[in-house]
Amino acid sequence: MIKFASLLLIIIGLYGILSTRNVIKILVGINVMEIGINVFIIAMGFVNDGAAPILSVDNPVNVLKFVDPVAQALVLTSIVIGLGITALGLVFARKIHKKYGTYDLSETGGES
Amino acid sequence: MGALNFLYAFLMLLLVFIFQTTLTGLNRKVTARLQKRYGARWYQQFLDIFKALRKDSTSHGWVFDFGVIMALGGIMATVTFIPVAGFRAFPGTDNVFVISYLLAVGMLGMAMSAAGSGNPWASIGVGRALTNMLAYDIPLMVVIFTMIFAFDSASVGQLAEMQQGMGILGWNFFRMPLGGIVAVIALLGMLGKKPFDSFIAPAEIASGPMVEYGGKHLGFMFILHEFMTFIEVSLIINLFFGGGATIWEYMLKYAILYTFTNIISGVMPRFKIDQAVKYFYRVPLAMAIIQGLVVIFTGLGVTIWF
Amino acid sequence: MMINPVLLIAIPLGLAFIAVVFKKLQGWILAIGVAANAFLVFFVEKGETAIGGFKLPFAISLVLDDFSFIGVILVNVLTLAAVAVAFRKTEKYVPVILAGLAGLNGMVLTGDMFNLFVFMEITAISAYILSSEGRKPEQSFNYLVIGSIGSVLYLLGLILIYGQTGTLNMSLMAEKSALIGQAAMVLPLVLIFAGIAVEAKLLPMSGWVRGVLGNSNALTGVMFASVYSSAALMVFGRVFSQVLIPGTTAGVIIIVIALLTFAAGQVSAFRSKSLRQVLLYSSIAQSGLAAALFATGFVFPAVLVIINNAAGKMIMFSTAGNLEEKYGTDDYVGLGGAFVRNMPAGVAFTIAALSLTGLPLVFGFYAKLNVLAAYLNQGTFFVPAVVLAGTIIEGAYFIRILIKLWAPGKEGEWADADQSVGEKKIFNPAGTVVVILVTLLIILSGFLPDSVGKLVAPGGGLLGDEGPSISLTMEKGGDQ
Amino acid sequence: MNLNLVIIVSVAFAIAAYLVSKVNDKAGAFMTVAGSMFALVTVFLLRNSIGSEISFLYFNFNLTVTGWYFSLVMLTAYSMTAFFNPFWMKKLIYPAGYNFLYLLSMAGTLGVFFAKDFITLFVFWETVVWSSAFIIQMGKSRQAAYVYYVISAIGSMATLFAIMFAYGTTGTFVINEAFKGLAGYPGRAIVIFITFIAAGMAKIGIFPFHVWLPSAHGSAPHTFSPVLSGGLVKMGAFVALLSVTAFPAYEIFKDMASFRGIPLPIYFMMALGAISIVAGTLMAIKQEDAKKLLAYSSVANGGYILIGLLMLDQVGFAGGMMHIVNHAVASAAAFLSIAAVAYRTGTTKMSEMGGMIHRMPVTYLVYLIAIISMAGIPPMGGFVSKWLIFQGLADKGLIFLATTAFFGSIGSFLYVFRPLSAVFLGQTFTRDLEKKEVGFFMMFPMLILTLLSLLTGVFPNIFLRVVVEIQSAFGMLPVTLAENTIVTSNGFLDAFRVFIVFGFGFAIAFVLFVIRRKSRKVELMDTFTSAEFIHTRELLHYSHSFYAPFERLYEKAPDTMKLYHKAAVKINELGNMAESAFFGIRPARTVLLVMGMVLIVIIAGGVL
Repeated sequence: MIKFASLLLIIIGLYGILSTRNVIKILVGINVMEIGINVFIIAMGFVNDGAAPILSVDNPVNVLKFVDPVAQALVLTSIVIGLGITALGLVFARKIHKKYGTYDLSETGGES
Repeated sequence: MGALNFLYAFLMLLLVFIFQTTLTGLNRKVTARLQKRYGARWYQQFLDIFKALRKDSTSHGWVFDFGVIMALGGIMATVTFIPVAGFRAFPGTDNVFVISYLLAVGMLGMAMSAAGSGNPWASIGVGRALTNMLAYDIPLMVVIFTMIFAFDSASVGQLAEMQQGMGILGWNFFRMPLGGIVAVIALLGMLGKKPFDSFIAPAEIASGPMVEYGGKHLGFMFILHEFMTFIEVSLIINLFFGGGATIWEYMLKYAILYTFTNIISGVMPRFKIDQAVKYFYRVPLAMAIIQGLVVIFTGLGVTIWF
Repeated sequence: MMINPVLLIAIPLGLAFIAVVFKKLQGWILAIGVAANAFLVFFVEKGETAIGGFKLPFAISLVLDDFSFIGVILVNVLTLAAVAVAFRKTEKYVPVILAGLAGLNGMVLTGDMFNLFVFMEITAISAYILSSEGRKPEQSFNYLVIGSIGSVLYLLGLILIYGQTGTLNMSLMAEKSALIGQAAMVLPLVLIFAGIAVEAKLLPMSGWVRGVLGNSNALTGVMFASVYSSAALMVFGRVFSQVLIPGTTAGVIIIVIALLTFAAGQVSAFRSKSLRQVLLYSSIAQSGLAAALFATGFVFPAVLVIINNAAGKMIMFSTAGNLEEKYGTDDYVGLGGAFVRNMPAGVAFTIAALSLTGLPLVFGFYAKLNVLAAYLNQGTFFVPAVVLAGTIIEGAYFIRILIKLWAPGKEGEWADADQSVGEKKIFNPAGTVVVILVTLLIILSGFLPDSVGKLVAPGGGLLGDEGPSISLTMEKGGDQ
Repeated sequence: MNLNLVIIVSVAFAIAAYLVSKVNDKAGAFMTVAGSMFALVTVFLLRNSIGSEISFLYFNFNLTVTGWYFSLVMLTAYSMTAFFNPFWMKKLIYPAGYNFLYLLSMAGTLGVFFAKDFITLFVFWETVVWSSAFIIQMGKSRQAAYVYYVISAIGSMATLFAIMFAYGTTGTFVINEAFKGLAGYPGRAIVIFITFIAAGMAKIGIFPFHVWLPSAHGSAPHTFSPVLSGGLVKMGAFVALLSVTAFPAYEIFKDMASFRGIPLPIYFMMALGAISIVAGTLMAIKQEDAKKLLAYSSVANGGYILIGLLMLDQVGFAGGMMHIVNHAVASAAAFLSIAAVAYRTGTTKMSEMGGMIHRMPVTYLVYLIAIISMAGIPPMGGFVSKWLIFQGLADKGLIFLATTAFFGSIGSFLYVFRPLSAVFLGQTFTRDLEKKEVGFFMMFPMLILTLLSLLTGVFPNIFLRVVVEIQSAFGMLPVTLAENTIVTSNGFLDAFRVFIVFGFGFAIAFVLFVIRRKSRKVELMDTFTSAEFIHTRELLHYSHSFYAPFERLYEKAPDTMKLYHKAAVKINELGNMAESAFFGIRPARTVLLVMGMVLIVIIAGGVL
């Protein structure tokens, strides 16, 4: 279920990018999309009633019940990268605003 | 190729000149009668030529002279290649392509000389003459091509001999009737007879290639014209009318054909030069190609077929 | 002495941080870093190196085989060349270039699919920043958006495959994915394709190229067109010819898209009037060709195409960038006779154009020959026909530029040096030397193509098995 | 001296010429004379080592008599034209580059003719193409070099396709083996034949590739046009030759439908040759620029060569081979004489000159002999080759080809006469009254070429003996030669005798002329003008649209160049479309494209 919800998020994000020409809103769209994909990754690694993938006294042998740790590691990295991208995007947004005085790409006159 | 050949050639030139010039004179009379005139005497043409040769002349630079010499030289060389009733001054040189292209040397010389005169009218005439040539030569060449294919020979003499001994129906004119008609039409073009005489413009001296000629140059041109007529008519006689078994037969056929062209010419109006091209490429060329296809694909015409 | 491949990533990354701190020494740091990398790359140990303390295949690994070896050589040497040609323009971007170099090396070397994603993102971020040199923030922003979409798609596709194979290690994934049904692989493959396509400039994701490369200078143009795109194409090759070999459906889709990229690039270049635009479209076309080759499994010719493109575009983009800077335009109609007083630059540009078109006596011919041979030996003649038609168009637009730049003069009059646009030198001395060196390499390898071939595919290594390659000298005397 | 060395030394000469030209361009130009003469002599001496094989780098050479024959023709054009180079250095934008490329392209042609495998052939071929394209751009038109290159590229890429396709089929590049195995693949064989011959067609200038000739020959530097027309065009003939010999077209297509014994694919090519004859002739007739006119005449003559070679029989083939020499010599001489005139007058437009005969008589004679040969009039070489081709056509009954051949032949009288009358005859323009004949250094090559024209016409057997060798090498029945006579099944030709008789006629006429009273020299302006007084020489010169009535008949004929323009426009439109569809700068569009792609994948995945 969560998988589909996350896919929905991705699609919402894409729609956001598609439907607006506002720089900030596009960035928000990207972020929504990234959250979607992150959730999707987590969902892929999710195991019902799973335990943390640590060999412990509580769970010494049942490897099948472990939640996939790789997925979580991936998401961590992905979030960091997403952060970097968003930051950079905001810088560009600022530059656009500085140069054209607007955040709306349809008002910049379409440089080439 | 000994000295004797050259002697023969020289004699041939002489005889051809006398024969053709006489014929031209006679034909002047024929034309005159057609036009209800009395006409000049039969030897008037000789008088004209010799008078011209005797007169003073002017020259427009060396190419003007050189062209005349080259023209007459080339044409005379061509004459000696023409087989007449089995006689050849230089055996083995009567290839039809050699003849028709050597003829071009003479024409080139003439054109060069005329253009070298510096008179634009002459250049215009040359331009017309060459255009006219482009018109009549293609159909004729296609017919000749067909004939070479059919008889496996490009020798004018051999082609003539192959038609002999089978009566009148052995003539290529009857074996390949379409081609024969094309050839006669082309002959009119070659000779510059009406309706294809716009390049010589005999009626308007001032606008033809001859405009600057006088004196011996003009005389040369007259001689040249007689020789050229001989080559052209002979070609058709040899190729389409069986040449001649004897010299007399040859001369008779020749005289008839030549007179025939003059009679046609006497009653025809004139084509403009572009009309001539259009005409030749429409009717005779189509006829020639049809004739060629018939011969090549059916063999009809290689043997006597009617 | 062989060194650990990690150094190729660690050195530039470390220097990048140092450069942030020591602003005054940036120039030196950059020079040292780039030069060191270009030098060390020849001494890197081959094989698979695990990093992070885990065992293979669980650890993140770096793989230096024949394939990635070519990749790192291209990346490091060309970066050095790019920096050398346009050293003065690197000022503000020293950390970025170094970090980007680290990312590029990582991309090419990594043996882990997720690690690849990380390196790709590092590279991409440095690319976004470099692109802002063009002073067109909107273009940079577009680039960023497309890149982000691509990375999300890549991640999505990767996770789908991960879900089926349970591994991220490339060689393991290659084994396991071969067992999965083709139908299940189509969607993830296409998603991954879309992700890599951004940097590789392949079709649906190439919207950014015009805005970014069209406004590039001698530095960024070379970086984008030869360095980044070579690395991206090598990655493309790694993924699609060695890890996730596409089945029929996915293969056809990818090849069609790649060829469409090729064709679209060529015709767009034909219509372009601006020098850089022509070049960027030509780059797109070459990428399409290389991608099509990779997707068909013809690794060797594809690598030749990449090398050819990288070397040629290095020269051409640096020339174009400098021309734009010197004359304020890169519309080639307005640059008539720019080569008249710039012999070395002109000759280099000409040779590069000949090589890109695939004309003989230069390296490109060998590449083109191998491309054609690969397909025609297989019995496909549709693709070679497309390639050759593209070559005609390519030749047409290059010769048009060359003629314009070499021979100024009005139509109907003799070419006249006085009609040329100016006498400004295109390259500084260092740039001239670098460009001439690259040109000489192109010419030399054109005369000794088989040596290059052996270098690219030494001893029947990874590349030797993949796809047929034709040797020119082997034909000697017809002893077959 | 072996072939490797010849090529290497030629390239060395090229580099030396470049370096020397940097110091003194005239000296560099003399290097081109030295280099090309060197190559000519050494290749001539290679006669004895025919049959040997040499390799160099990845190039493999094979000395065949065919290659020897072709390369001599080519080197004649190169070396003779080289004599003009020193006088044109000032006009060139890159004298050094010109000299370098001149010799480089020459070395390239050698490689083409002696290539043993297709890679070698193609490498040298393309080298020639691009090096000559860079020379052409130095001339009067940039567009010309562009068109030249693109048309050549279309041809050579097609050929490359054929080569690689054959390689994929038979697994070898060796010229004599690569195509042999194609008999089992008739479908492929047709594709390969047509694509292979394309480069040759493009180079000869066969319709529809002929568009590059007028612009390139017409606008190239005057010193390169003779090479282009006399030499490089013959490279195309070489490929056409390969397409019927190395590619045993007659064997491979022998079961196909045929017309008069010519398999249809070959007949189709010959028909293109015929179209070129007609198109070239018609276009040549209406040109106003002497060089363009000669260029179109090259198109027409290329048609003859192609038809002759493709007949691959005893007579017609010999005619084609012979015509290669004749046209090379004649057209080089004609272009050189026009170049000589342009050297003095600075123009090649026919309406801007006149009466140059009085200023440059030797040049005039050179041009005269050249056009006599070109028009195929005895006693020059062109006649012999055209005669052989006509015989071949008549033998086979190829009536349509013959019709066009006749048209081209007679039509050539029309067009070759135009420069003769417009440039050399008629009134001398006031501007040109003080012009002088060119110096001996420029006259020398023209005279050599003139003598060659005469030699081929009077003693054609010298050349035909080599052709016999070539024919035997290809396993054909060679043309029959007696001492001075060429014998065919339709009759024979004794060129020497024709020459002698012509001399006889000329002598009689000359004597007649001399014995008559000497004529009075008058000024050129002293002509009959219907009592008008005209004092402007330029007005009394008839040269513009000389055949106006005839030209009017086909003034609406379609222009092939328009086809190419249209193609270019179409590609441009496609480019615009691709750019706006795929490379738009709005990311939203990219997203849409991706989504479309994914959708297609899902659907395709479902279907497949």
